[in-house]
Amino acid sequence: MTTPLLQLRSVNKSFGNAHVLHDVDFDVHPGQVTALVGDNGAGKSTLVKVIAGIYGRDNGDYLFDGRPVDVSGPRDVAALGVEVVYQDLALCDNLDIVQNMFLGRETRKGVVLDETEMESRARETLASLSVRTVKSVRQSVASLSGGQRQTVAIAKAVLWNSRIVLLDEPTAALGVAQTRQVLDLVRRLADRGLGVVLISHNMGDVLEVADRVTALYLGRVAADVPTAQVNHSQIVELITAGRSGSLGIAENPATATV
Amino acid sequence: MTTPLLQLRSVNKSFGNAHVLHDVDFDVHPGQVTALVGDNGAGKSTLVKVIAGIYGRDNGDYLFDGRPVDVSGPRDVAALGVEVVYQDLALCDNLDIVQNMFLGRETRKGVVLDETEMESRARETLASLSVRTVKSVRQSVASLSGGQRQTVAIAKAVLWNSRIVLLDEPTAALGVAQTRQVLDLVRRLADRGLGVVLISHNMGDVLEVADRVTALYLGRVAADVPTAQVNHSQIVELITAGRSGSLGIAENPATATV
Amino acid sequence: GGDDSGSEGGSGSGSGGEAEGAIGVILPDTESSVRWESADRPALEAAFEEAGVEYDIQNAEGSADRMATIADSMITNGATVLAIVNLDSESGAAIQERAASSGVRTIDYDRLTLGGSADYYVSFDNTVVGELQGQGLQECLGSDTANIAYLNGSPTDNNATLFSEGAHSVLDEVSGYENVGEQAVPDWDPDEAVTIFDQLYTQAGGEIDGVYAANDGLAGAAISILERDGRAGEVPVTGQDATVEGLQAILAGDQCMTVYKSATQEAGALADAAIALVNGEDAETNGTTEDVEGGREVPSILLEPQSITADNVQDVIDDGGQTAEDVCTGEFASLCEDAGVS
Amino acid sequence: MSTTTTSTDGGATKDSVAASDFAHDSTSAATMLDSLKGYVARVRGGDMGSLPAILGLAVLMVVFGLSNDRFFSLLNMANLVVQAGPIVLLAMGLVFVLLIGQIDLSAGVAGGVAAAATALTVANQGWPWYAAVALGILCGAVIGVVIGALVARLGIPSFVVTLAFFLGLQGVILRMIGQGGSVGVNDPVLRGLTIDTVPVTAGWVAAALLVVAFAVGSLLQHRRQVANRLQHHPFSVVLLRIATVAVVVLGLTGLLSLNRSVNPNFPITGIPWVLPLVVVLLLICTFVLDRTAFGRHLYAVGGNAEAARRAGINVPRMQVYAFMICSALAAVSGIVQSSYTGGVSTASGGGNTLLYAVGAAVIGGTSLFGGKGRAIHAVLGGVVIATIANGLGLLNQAAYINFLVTGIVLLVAASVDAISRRRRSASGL
Amino acid sequence: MSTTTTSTDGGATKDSVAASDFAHDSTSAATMLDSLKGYVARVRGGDMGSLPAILGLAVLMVVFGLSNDRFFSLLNMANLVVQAGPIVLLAMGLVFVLLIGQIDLSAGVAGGVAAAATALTVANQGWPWYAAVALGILCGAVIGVVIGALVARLGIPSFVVTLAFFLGLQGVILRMIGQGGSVGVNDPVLRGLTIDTVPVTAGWVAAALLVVAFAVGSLLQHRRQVANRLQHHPFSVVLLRIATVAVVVLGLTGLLSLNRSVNPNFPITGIPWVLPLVVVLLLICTFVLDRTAFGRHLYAVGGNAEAARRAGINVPRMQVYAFMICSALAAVSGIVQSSYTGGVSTASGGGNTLLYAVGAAVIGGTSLFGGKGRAIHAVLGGVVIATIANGLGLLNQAAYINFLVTGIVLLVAASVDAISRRRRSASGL
Ligand SMILES: Nc1ncnc2c1ncn2[C@@H]1O[C@H](COP(=O)(O)OP(=O)(O)OP(=O)(O)O)[C@@H](O)[C@H]1O
Ligand SMILES: Nc1ncnc2c1ncn2[C@@H]1O[C@H](COP(=O)(O)OP(=O)(O)OP(=O)(O)O)[C@@H](O)[C@H]1O
Ligand SMILES: [Mg+2]
Ligand SMILES: [Mg+2]
Repeated sequence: MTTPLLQLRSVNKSFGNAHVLHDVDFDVHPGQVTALVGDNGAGKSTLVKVIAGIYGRDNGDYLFDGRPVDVSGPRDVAALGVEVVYQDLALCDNLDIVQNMFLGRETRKGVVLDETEMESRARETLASLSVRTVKSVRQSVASLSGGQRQTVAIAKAVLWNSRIVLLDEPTAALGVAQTRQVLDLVRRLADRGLGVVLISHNMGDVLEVADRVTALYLGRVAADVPTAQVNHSQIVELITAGRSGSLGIAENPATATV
Repeated sequence: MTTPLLQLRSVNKSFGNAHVLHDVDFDVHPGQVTALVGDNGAGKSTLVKVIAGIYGRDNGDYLFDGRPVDVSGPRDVAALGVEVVYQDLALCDNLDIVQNMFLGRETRKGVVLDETEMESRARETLASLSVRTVKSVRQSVASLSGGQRQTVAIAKAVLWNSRIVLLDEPTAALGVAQTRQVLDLVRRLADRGLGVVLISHNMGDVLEVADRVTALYLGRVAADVPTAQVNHSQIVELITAGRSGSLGIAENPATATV
Repeated sequence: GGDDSGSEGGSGSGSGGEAEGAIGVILPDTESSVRWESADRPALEAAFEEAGVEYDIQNAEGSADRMATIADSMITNGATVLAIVNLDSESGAAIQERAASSGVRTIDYDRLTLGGSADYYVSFDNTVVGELQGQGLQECLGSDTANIAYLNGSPTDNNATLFSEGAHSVLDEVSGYENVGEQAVPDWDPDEAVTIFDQLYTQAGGEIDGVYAANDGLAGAAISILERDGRAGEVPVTGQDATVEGLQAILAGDQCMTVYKSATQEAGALADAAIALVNGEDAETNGTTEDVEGGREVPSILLEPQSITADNVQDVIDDGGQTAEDVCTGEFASLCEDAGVS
Repeated sequence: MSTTTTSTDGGATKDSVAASDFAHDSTSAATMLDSLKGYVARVRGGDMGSLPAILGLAVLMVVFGLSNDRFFSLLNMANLVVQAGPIVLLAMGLVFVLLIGQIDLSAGVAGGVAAAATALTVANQGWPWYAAVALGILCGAVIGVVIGALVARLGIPSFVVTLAFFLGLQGVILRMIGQGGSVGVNDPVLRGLTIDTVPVTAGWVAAALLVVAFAVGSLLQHRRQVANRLQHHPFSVVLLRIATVAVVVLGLTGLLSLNRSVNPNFPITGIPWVLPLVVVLLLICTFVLDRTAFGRHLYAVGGNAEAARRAGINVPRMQVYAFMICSALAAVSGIVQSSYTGGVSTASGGGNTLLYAVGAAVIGGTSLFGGKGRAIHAVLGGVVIATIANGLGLLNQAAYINFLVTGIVLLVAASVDAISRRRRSASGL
Repeated sequence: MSTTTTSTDGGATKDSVAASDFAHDSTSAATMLDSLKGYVARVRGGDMGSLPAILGLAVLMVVFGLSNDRFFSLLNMANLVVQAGPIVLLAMGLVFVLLIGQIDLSAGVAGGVAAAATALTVANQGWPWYAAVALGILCGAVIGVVIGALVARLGIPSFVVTLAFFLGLQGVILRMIGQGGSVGVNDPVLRGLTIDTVPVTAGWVAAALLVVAFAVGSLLQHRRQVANRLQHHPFSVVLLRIATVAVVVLGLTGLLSLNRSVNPNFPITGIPWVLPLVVVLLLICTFVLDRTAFGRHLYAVGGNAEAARRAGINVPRMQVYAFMICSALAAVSGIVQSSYTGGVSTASGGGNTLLYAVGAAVIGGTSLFGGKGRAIHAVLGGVVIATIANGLGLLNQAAYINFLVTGIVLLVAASVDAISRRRRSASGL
């Protein structure tokens, strides 16, 4: 197997008193979809934000292409070719769809913004994601429905030539058809050789598209297994109890006494 | 069958140029779970907000217990005994979990807030919803994970003795166990005689708990049928195309030419 | 009740000043006139240095509250004589009351505190200033009929009211003079004055023959508008303070006159009175002023303001009010020469 | 209860449904009427844009015009243009800072410092005007950079930082002008900014050029949008816009080309120099905000700073730039003000200057909470504020009446949109 | 690649994991050390609370104490208490308005109007002081209600509404007391507010009562929380708090009970009346904000107005109340101010009064964007601002230096938290 594109080693992250990530190891492999699963509050989004450079990590290593890199903010991470769809979307409500999609990486002709180019590309990408009820790509994102906003966030992340795409519950608000499109897209991206990380609470989706499953339990990695080796109920057990048969955290720390 | 608790008749709603709801009729029956389904941007959340009094309606009637009522804001609707979980949650980030749950209906002793009472009740309710990773009920909601926030919003709505509960995609961000709890809760509420409206993109959940399904298609009601009479693929067809066999909008307006 | 004088010793001995105590002076602001910081402060400092007394000079920056704070500080610091330029009589009286209760003697500087308890009053007569301005304008106008516009000082400044009253007492007597517009300029701000005058001028359809401007800053604003319409120099404008700009405008013929109140003289008089008080003596006075509110005659040292026109600009320079270098810069050098200013 | 199917009336609503399919994304309101309807709907939905300011201005003008017959005189209209200059420029600078959700209380005094630096170097060092002006603007920009750095790097709230600068810079002006109390502005070019005018022919040529450039630009843009099937306005609206601009620009030029002097021996004709200055800066600011990535990023930072950061925008740097531009424009404003006043005093830029300028931006339509604002807002709001002072100045009332009326008129000008908003809030939106 | 299982070290981290299970929701930091650690972690996480203000104040005091040995004299400390009174009260009022995300530029002049009304009815109508004070506060409250109604019902931005009132009310004061005029405050009770003192024994009794009440209240609350298994502080922290309050209250009382007069014939002892007034209002405001539904709703409106509306809170009414409370407290502040200066002038409450007060609230820790603020912030920030003026007053410098130093000191006081914040932003949070 090839070296992972991205590796985290023994990463810890606390917010004040709350120790959210404990010695987390996490790999993203090229050409694979890694599903990151875990209960609510397990630390999945926190892990994504640490990878994205939104949060600094308290300690631990961050390796890209096998080499340690120094990331101090989202710009550094974007420069490495990592795109992220955040669970909280992070759109600018005062801008329209096109403006949001190209934010920070506007197409220009000289110093002037090339609106023509951006508007056409935005329209194409959105159409490919089955967005059918948006009245206009010049609509402000504040007026979009929950699912429409999510689609814009996804469209924004796949516009660029990236090497890794992290999707934090990308289909949570999507309709049936749109979810289908996104799952297909996820697969296509991996097939193109990108490393894809998918966070989802829908085990059906996970089993369908993921190559590997990493389960987080109370901020610890409970398991990191190929999808082929686990079934639906095993994953659910890993998520809710941190262990399942031979898999998982040896002794369940949540029930251990001090 | 009993009179519906709540009836909307020929409701229209536009935002500026965007005509979002077209002559919508919608009923909520006591003791039943009504699933409101539809594609992204179909107008489900808008309909909920019209019912909740967040948006005024352009025209159409609003009947409660068979009598027309005049609602001009969320307070009027809450006074009728309608509780809502909004898709965008609407929590005050600067307040903690307990404060959010009791917002607007604080328990008091004289003029003083009865924090003891509120904190205990909040803790009970949350525990019953399988919230296991929240560090403290005095944590500010800004620091909660997506699923934890959603649980708080749900807990807030079920604390009160209400007659109707509207849930707009309540399980979108929830984990497997939490989703289970919420679906059970939905069923329990209906069995207690409440009228429950559940919006969801998960057809499995809809078929499991709902008694009726109302499908919206581009702002129009495409169908309003008992769950027993439809299957999974029929509902999906109603959502994505507005019609399915004999069900749905007679001629599909989306493909009609002007 | 409680502990009495026992605790006082510690804080009294610290500053190592002269046994007699010190003189505190509180100037009012930095806006109504620039003289406080640019003329009075150095003149007072010089006088006090020479007499070898301890002193403390502060500026209240236009705030009565701040002035009270400063007064408290000075009394804390061991001042035994306090001179203030009040911002309004009431706050001045309160300060003097508090000073008196701490055994500190007080002097009214430049402005009389009505209902106050000052031991002396040292000042130029503000109403006389207005009268001089009125007379100056009348002389520059020459004729017996004229439309006059008034640019008064700040509406919240009582001195502005006095200046204006003085000017009116002269100009209103001339039956051919007509008041075609009168406005108070908030905070004496020339930037506001320029718009205000522009509008007075427009409203009068340009038919303004003379401008009463309460000080040189306001005069400069009025001249700016007159210049735009090619009438600078044609329409006489009054002023006050003998600022560099004002003197230059006089030399250039754009401004008719200004009133010079020698800060050196006034500060000298204050210093004399204050030093006398510090040393436990009486000061020499040259009259009394009636405090109508307090119903008493305040022993006064009154000074004469001087009207300055192109003919006697030199007087200001001789007195040290301004230096010839400052006034005769650039294009004004030749004008100075013509007027014999050096 | 059995299955119910709901069928809708076919004809009337069909096209809007068809248009709402994204693949056929509607790129244009078909006619001018549609466009107008869309605008009305937007306004009723609470998106007022600059409408309140324009209506407020119209109301103000009518009231003052009725109460004083000199108000609409040529001379007074020209006065208004000059008087509005400094506040418009200051407000334009503030728009940049407000846009990113910050405030700059010190902009007024920064302008005072810049004006003092300019005036002093001309008067005492004998610098040529352009060098002195460059120095003044540089002073402003440096002040802005320091403020921006303190806000962005240390995270001190901008209200506190700029309050500190508001006080500190007053000390600087006092120190600079100290002895003289005020510095005169006698340089003919600097003075000419507000008291001289553009030669009449040059004015006409410039106005015509402006109109032609606008027309050509609009038409080209429209053609490109249509060709690429992008979102665009109907052709009739584009034409209407061009016509409006032509009428305003040429009309104003025409009016200002007539002799307006009240002194028969001294005719005054032509556009005051300050007007082209404001127009040029307005165009530049509008261009920067609307057409460049830099402007786009300013909006993003103001709309959602965290989203902007995640999109890779260097938020602290944008903050520094915003404060720098604000103070630099404030410097220009201060210099223009000193040109009109004929000098710089220790009070320059202090007092309520800044509150008025922020008020102007807000009345124009800029939000204090960031993310919403345009350069034209500063112009509209600034003209509203200047009109109040101008109109009141003609009425020659006691000081207390001036204060009262200013307050009331400000309220009225700002509450013209009250009626439509009230409807909105009644409907529960 | 095969299945990997990750096992963690058992001991050290176990308890925190166990505690994170919601059913065993941790209700208390076990020890004082834990509590301290939690606080340090919170501070490092950027939640500074009042710490910057307290540190800034300490720095200021040390600097002024070193540069002038009279600074720490009894008399000066008593002066400081009185001088801080008005700005603290004004800032306390502003906290209510800032809390809901609005601003009130007119609070200072509203206080001036109220003080003028009080002074005039005492002086001219011969009203007793309490009736006149009631009238003054009523004036303030009415002004607040009008402002609140305009903001809440018409939706005009509060910046513009209160700017209009700032100007209009200056006109009202001018009208009330005439151009350049002033009204004296000679009523012994009103004057006594700032120049008289509470009898020493009464002061001690009140101080002791306050401490006992606080101790009993804290202990009872702690017992109830423990009994009901609610979130609570460790007992040692509760004791520490009580001790701190006792030291501050009794220490201050002790200091102020010594004779501080510089005139041996005229001893001054006891607490200035204004101090108990401020303390009582602080307690009331804190109670209202922390313990009542009304206060809770104010925070909600400021945090997320839409969420508050959906929760059934009458947002417009809360806005009206907030402005009403703000102006009423501003009225009290104006009256105290007039007591200190001995009169009301046409300039009362104008100028920079308001900017200083907002600055005080912000330095104390209140957010300009709503949702975050406490009454104690006003006290801390107000004392910082008053200390700057007090300390500078002792140093005998030229005006320009005072301006400069005020600005710099304000910046320093506000940037004490710079270091920890910089660390936070470096870590990318
Ligand atoms: N800023 C913060 N301060 C304190 N605690 C935080 C903060 N952010 C997150 N947490 C806590 O960290 C834990 C993990 O949060 P995270 O958002 O990573 O969960 P998640 O796995 O994404 O859950 P979900 O499935 O609900 O999205 C939660 O218990 C949350 O309360
Ligand atoms: N304030 C608004 N202004 C303009 N258009 C709006 C506004 N709010 C909603 N819309 C439009 O109305 C349509 C319906 O939105 P709504 O949020 O009701 O959809 P939904 O059915 O809840 O979709 P989802 O499943 O994505 O949550 C969308 O096309 C949306 O863009
Ligand atoms: Mg998450
Ligand atoms: Mg929705």
